[in-house]
Amino acid sequence: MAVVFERPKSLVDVSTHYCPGCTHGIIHRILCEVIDEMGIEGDTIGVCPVGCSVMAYDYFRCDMIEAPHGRAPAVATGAKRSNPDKYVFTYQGDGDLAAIGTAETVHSATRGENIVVIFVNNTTYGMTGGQMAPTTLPGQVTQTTPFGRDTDLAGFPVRVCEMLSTLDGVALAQRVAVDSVPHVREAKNAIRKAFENQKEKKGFSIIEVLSTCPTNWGLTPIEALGRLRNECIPYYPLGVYKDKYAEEVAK
Amino acid sequence: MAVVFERPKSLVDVSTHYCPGCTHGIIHRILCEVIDEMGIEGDTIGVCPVGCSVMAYDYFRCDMIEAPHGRAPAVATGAKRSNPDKYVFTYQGDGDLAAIGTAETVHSATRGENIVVIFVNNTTYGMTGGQMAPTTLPGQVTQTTPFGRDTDLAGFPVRVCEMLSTLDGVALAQRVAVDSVPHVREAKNAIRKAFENQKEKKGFSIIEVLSTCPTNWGLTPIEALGRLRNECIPYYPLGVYKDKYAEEVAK
Amino acid sequence: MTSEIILAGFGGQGILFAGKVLAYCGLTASKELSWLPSYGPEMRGGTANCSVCISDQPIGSPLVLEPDFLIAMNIPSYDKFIGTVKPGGKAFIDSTLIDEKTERTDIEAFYVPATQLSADNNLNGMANIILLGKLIKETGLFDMELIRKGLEKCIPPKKANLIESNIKAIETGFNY
Amino acid sequence: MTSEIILAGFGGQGILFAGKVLAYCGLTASKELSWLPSYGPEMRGGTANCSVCISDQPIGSPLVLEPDFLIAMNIPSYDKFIGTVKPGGKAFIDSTLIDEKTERTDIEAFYVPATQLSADNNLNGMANIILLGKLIKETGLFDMELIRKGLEKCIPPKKANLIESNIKAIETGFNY
Amino acid sequence: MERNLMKGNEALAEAAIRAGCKCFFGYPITPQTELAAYMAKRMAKAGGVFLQAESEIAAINMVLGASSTGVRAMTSSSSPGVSLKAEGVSYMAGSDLPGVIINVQRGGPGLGGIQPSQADYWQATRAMGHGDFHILVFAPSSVQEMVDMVIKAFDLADEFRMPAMILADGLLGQMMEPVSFPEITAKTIEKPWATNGHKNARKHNIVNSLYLQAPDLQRTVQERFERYEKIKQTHTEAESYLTEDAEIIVTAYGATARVAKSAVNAAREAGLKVGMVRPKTLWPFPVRELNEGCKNAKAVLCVEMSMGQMIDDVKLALNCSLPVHFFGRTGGVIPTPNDVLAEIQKIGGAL
Amino acid sequence: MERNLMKGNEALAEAAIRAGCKCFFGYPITPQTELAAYMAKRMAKAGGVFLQAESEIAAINMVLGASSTGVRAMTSSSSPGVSLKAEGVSYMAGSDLPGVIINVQRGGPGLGGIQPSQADYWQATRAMGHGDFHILVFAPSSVQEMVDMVIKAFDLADEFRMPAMILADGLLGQMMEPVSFPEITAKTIEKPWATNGHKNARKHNIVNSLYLQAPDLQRTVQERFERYEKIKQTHTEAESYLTEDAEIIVTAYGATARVAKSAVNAAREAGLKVGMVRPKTLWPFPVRELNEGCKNAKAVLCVEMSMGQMIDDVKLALNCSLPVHFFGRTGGVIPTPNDVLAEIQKIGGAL
Amino acid sequence: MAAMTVDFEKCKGCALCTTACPKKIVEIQKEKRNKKGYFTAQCTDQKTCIGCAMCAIMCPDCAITVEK
Amino acid sequence: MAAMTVDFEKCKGCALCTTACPKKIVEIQKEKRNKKGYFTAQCTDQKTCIGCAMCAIMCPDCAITVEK
Ligand SMILES: Cc1ncc(C[n+]2csc(CCOP(=O)(O)OP(=O)(O)O)c2C)c(N)n1
Ligand SMILES: Cc1ncc(C[n+]2csc(CCOP(=O)(O)OP(=O)(O)O)c2C)c(N)n1
Ligand code: SF4
Ligand code: SF4
Ligand code: SF4
Ligand code: SF4
Ligand code: SF4
Ligand code: SF4
Ligand SMILES: [Mg+2]
Ligand SMILES: [Mg+2]
Repeated sequence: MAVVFERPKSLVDVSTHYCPGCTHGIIHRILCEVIDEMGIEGDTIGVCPVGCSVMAYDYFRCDMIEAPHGRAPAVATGAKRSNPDKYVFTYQGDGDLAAIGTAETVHSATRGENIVVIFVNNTTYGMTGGQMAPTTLPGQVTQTTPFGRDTDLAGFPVRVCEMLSTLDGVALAQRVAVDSVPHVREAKNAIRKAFENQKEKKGFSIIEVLSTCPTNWGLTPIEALGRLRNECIPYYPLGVYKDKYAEEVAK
Repeated sequence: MAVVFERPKSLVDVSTHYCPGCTHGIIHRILCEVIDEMGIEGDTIGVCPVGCSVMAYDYFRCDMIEAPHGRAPAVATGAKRSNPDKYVFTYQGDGDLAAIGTAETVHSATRGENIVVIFVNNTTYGMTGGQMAPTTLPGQVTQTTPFGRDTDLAGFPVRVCEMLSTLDGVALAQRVAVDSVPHVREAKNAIRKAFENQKEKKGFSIIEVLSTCPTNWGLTPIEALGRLRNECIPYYPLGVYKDKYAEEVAK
Repeated sequence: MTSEIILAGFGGQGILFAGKVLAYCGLTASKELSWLPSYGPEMRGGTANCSVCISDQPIGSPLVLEPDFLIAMNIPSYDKFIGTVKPGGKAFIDSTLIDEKTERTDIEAFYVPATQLSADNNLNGMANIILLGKLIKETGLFDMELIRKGLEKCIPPKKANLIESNIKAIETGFNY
Repeated sequence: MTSEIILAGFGGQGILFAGKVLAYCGLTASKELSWLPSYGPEMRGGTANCSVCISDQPIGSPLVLEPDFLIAMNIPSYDKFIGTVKPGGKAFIDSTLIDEKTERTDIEAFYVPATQLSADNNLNGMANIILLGKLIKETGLFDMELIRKGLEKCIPPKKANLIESNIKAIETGFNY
Repeated sequence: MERNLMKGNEALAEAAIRAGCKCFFGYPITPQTELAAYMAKRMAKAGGVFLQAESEIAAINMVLGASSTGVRAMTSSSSPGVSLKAEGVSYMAGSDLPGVIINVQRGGPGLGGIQPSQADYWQATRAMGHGDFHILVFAPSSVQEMVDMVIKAFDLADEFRMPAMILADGLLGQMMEPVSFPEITAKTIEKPWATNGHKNARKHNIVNSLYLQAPDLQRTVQERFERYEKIKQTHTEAESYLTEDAEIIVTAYGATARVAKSAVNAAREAGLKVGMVRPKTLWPFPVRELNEGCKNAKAVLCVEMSMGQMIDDVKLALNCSLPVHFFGRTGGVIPTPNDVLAEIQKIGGAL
Repeated sequence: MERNLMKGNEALAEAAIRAGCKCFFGYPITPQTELAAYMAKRMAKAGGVFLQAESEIAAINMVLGASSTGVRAMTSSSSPGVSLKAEGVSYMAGSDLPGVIINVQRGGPGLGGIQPSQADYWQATRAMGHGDFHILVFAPSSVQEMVDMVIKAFDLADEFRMPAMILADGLLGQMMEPVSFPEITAKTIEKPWATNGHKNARKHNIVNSLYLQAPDLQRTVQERFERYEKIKQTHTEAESYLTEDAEIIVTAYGATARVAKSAVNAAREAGLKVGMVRPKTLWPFPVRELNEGCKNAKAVLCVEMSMGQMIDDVKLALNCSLPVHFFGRTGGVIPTPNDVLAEIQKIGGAL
Repeated sequence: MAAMTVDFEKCKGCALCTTACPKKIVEIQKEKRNKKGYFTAQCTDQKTCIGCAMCAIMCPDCAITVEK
Repeated sequence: MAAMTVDFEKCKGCALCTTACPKKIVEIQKEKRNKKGYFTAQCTDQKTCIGCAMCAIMCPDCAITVEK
């Protein structure tokens, strides 16, 4: 018998601090699978956010930098500009990327920084105990929207891929989810494509991954996948929002 | 003979510090004309940016707040939330609104803050002596792009109206210019509409006004209008990018 | 007299709530008191503990380092805190989840199969309160009437139905 | 000996450049020197001035408050600075643009219609340098050879063709 | 008065609402998230505004905007988030705006940790942003004081037109204690400067910190410092504990003072003449109170959850007339009464 | 060596490039715009990176990212922009990252003005962000020193793995003076900690400031402070001028020291025994040098373009053993030699 | 009958009005500088003015008043 | 022939694997908690396993190894 599935090499062999059933773990794994498959662990610099994945530096075996909350794209810019031959990626939550880090996100995108951004959208601030995130769905109950997000008061969610697609520096903007095996595979392919883009110096690639937060959603992990499927995906449709290269080829 | 054109009442009767031919002055005037026509000077709170228009608090006769660089939408949010019956507007340059203030811009927009944002896009940082702005055109020579903006290094301009149009909180996003009499009239109508939106509690309205900076463009005021017409407008097409209310009516 | 108490276990076992019940009892009894949770970044699955002080004097540091009384609900907590109990102190240990026994002879240890008892008595998830019942019995901190009043303050009116089951859990521990 | 100089006028009149020419002459002459512009937020149309110090000693504060020599190229500057000139000092005034005359008798004032001269001599926009020429003549700060060398350092090679016209402007002022 | 059991963070929120705070703008950060959560639940009912901002920077600038219009406004954060407010607080100070900022300190620098700390003392008392200015800084050491000081902070901020900070820490924010809410007789302070629409009834108001002419700016700053001087004379506060005959004075503030007090008690039991001076206002620093408390002292021990920050103010207040020893813990480590007692004994032995 | 005529801002840029700075990230602000403009022209030719960031916050974090990979990186701003870097600098300190930050100070608080100031002294020396940490602070007082100190700042930042700041002001940034560039013998400092791709040849490196266990964080901070202690012993710098017989010592740094020196000269001419001690490093503060300079002094006059900030360090350094007078200008007003002379004479009269 | 007048001290001589006038009757005079140092705009032919205010609409400094 | 094995200490008992298995042969056992206190997943019927690794793909904790 041969091993057909095991832990990717670039995923450090330790238990994570994530809650049971938190899909951060799946996203970590597929990212590492891509790194392994491309054989780039030694040439990769990852940037952690502040959020539940803040300690991902202990999980990814490549070199890692821990950035201030929201600033991972700026940190990645510094790392990439001084190391154009290395692969640089950020791994960020929705609070990190789409709230406090909005300016860094938009500007690294419009600059076409040749980096990969893995954007984990779980519609809440997981780490701090489940407050409203920019991506929190209308009506969603969180610690700071105890009566459900009222768009009259708390505004509307930001759809990051849609927004960034308007920027010329973006090579790839794609939204995927990890609620099912086929979607996980699709997510991995998207991440692979983002890294290939970086290899080919095509510019900024963002993969938005719809993810769960069973703890703060107050659901079991299985229920959380259900919510992801039935509530999040409809509001945040999956798909390729921008693929500059494809367009160019098509032209 | 009757006076058919004179200084609007809400525009304080002093000389501005703006350079000769700088179209900030035109934009000030049409904004004040709208305030006068709507009779709302006593109920209006304006927020100045940091930029050439930083001292606009001396020019607008309504109550004025001077905000930190880029934070005018946050300041306006604070003022409006505590004074929902007042008219609140910001007046911001492209560096202020689209660089350092990106997060505040995007989030006040997606929250649908019931304010008016007058966004003066002159494709440069006027106040500080003509550095690259987020809106600087590819190839444009500035103090920090002495060899012309190279999109490979300095990235691509941000098209603000296009980007904000993807956000559900935006009631109106319209781009106008002040290069000619018809365009100035159109610009004024757009500003009027933005204020009417606020009156009707429709949410966030942004009017992007393409403007000149003869000083830092190194052109005479007349030449600068020419550049505005021949280079800026083609890159930043005029028009209504989003009109939530119109869409609703249309439906 | 000051009683310093540590309650410790997994997140989700109701450790902080059990501490709050004690605190509210102290409040009802017009005592000086403090309640301090450990707080960590792990939302679930990590260990949780809290310090409770109840006294007739103003409370100095609310952080308990050497408790008079310990409630331990998992092995890591037991390992971490059993050695810190003051000589002469008392430890209350959920023996369903912790099958070790302390070698300390200068403290009194009570092994209560609280998780098992909760399952057996249709008190799911109330092992924490069962242990509290035992603690109250062995320490005499509060009487039953006061505990009922404390629970009434502690549990929001909307969930008033939970008061009875909590009382039942207290009694289960008390009578074990 | 330290010479402290203020040059002042409208933005766009080449005030800062004239100051730089002086500074480069000082550099060429192996003097200690400093050049300090006023800087304001108005990009154009406001007043501009700069302080230049040239000395055999290290320069203390580069900000000149009481100049030995003043070049004034508009009325606001004239009004602002004429009173600050040290007794015994010298003022060089563009009389095309400033039709006032100082009442001070403790300083020497030179009224040079520099703007007019620049127009007349096909030296448009070089009124600043014409006034500099007069200053150099009346103060003896530098000789002509040094000024040529200073100009060569001051003007980037790409614009070398401007050196001759600058020399001509200096001479125009020198000989006025 | 009814005794309630509340977390420090919640008590801060409730007290602010009772003090007439009409706007709260915040951004989540441990260990003060309960404050915003409480506001989210209660503010609307109290007729006020709760808004989660997109960042700490946006939050402080929303406070700036609301405060400009004359309403009481507050924001809250913890160390890294407070650093981000530096520019905004400087603008508020430069615009003579009131407003309350809560810092529930945690271990630093950088992301640091989330355990209690007092390492932002210098930032709070000296450099909460660029430029010459101060803010009022209150250091509660119990949940009850958090309540009392928030109310006072709002009042004094309005009275002196300057930002005020509650410099707390994770221990105080997270702990529950009995607390009572005083009857508020809300001071009504006129704000003729507020930019809330002139209604054609007055000249337009301008809230601004820009003065392009240096002498104008200097005049403004100097006038502000005259106000500061007045506050220094009248608004310092400290608790003196067993100082009368004390040969050793322990100084400590906030949560650390609780630990220190236990140590002082233990030292007294051991027969040592030890007392404590606990600054309740950190800016202005209680210079007079400290000197008074030290009148019989031969040495001072400064205890902080930092590498030594308040110690500067202690030395300066005493004009370096006494030896000032230091005992500090950092990074979120809370000193124990025994630690402090040992230091006291060391000093006592050497006297 | 060739004498060039350069603005302070440009000299800073040129010196950084010569010191091996490979990345410059900045955001425009008066009065330091020439620095970025210079970099924009020259950096690419020098094989480095110039990038205008979207904000000061992005800029400092780009520096953090570049520095993490082991390259020399710098950012530059002025007061309000420096406030925005507070969080980032704290992270760099907490991650033990080198990097150079320029602050060409202007009048504050808030938007303030754009004229020269020294009101960010406390921020630079004590609280350039939250938490327990320090950065190296150099105070040039001539364009030549700007060059020399930038080079030193890069070297020491690398050696001690900590951020370094050049605390200049608008006067120094804007003025031109003759300046020479020393031959650089670039120190090559190994950076085995750099996150520049492990090439499967070593364990992965992590640049991080998070330590969730308080004792771990405490240990890290304490180790850092041991390094600070070493720097305090070995890397203070000050200029002493006519101190030998001086009865009055003037202390001043940066541009103010130029004014003060003129005043000292004038005072000497007037027969007063006056000298000057000019701190060249503000952190660490030249305690030894100041005491040495004050050995015959009866009084000290501290002159600053602020309401009085360095004066704390002067008093603490002298252990309050001498009366320390203060003369300050703020908001962008530059003191004049006559102003300072008058103060000296006042003090001299009272001696 | 119409009249266009320029506020001599407010005008900055930018000349935007000159290109806006359909009648081409606005010009920058080269005789007298105002206090700020600018040569200002003026109407060269008041009779021809139709009071359309195009000049004023393009004036950044509100220096123009038009009557009709 | 295939085999799915769960790392007892890594498993957090989230049960995502149980729903992913097309053969419905993965279950959370209720007998033994691991050190972290979780009841863990296990394959109830190794013979039926087809080695498709669907369970492993959905496992957030990389606790599953699949052989074939
Ligand atoms: C400047 C700053 N502000 C706030 C925080 C507190 N904080 C830590 S994580 C976090 C939110 C994380 O949410 P998200 O980015 O969605 O990640 P998730 O935890 O959901 O994966 C916040 C606000 C901080 N550490 N620093
Ligand atoms: C925090 C901060 N950063 C930078 C500056 C300097 N600054 C003043 S104005 C300005 C740019 C203004 O450009 P823009 O917003 O386009 O307005 P314009 O002057 O072109 O009208 C900058 C960067 C500042 N005052 N504060
Ligand atoms: S809090 Fe939510 S996002 Fe964070 S680890 Fe737990 S489940 Fe995952
Ligand atoms: S610098 Fe440019 S934008 Fe600013 S006033 Fe002058 S012309 Fe207008
Ligand atoms: S009003 Fe019309 S016609 Fe008259 S001067 Fe102005 S633009 Fe020309
Ligand atoms: S447009 Fe206005 S400012 Fe410009 S020249 Fe005409 S009148 Fe003068
Ligand atoms: S490998 Fe496939 S069949 Fe086997 S247990 Fe896993 S999901 Fe089920
Ligand atoms: S998915 Fe993984 S962690 Fe979850 S129960 Fe299955 S094996 Fe355990
Ligand atoms: Mg999230
Ligand atoms: Mg602009």
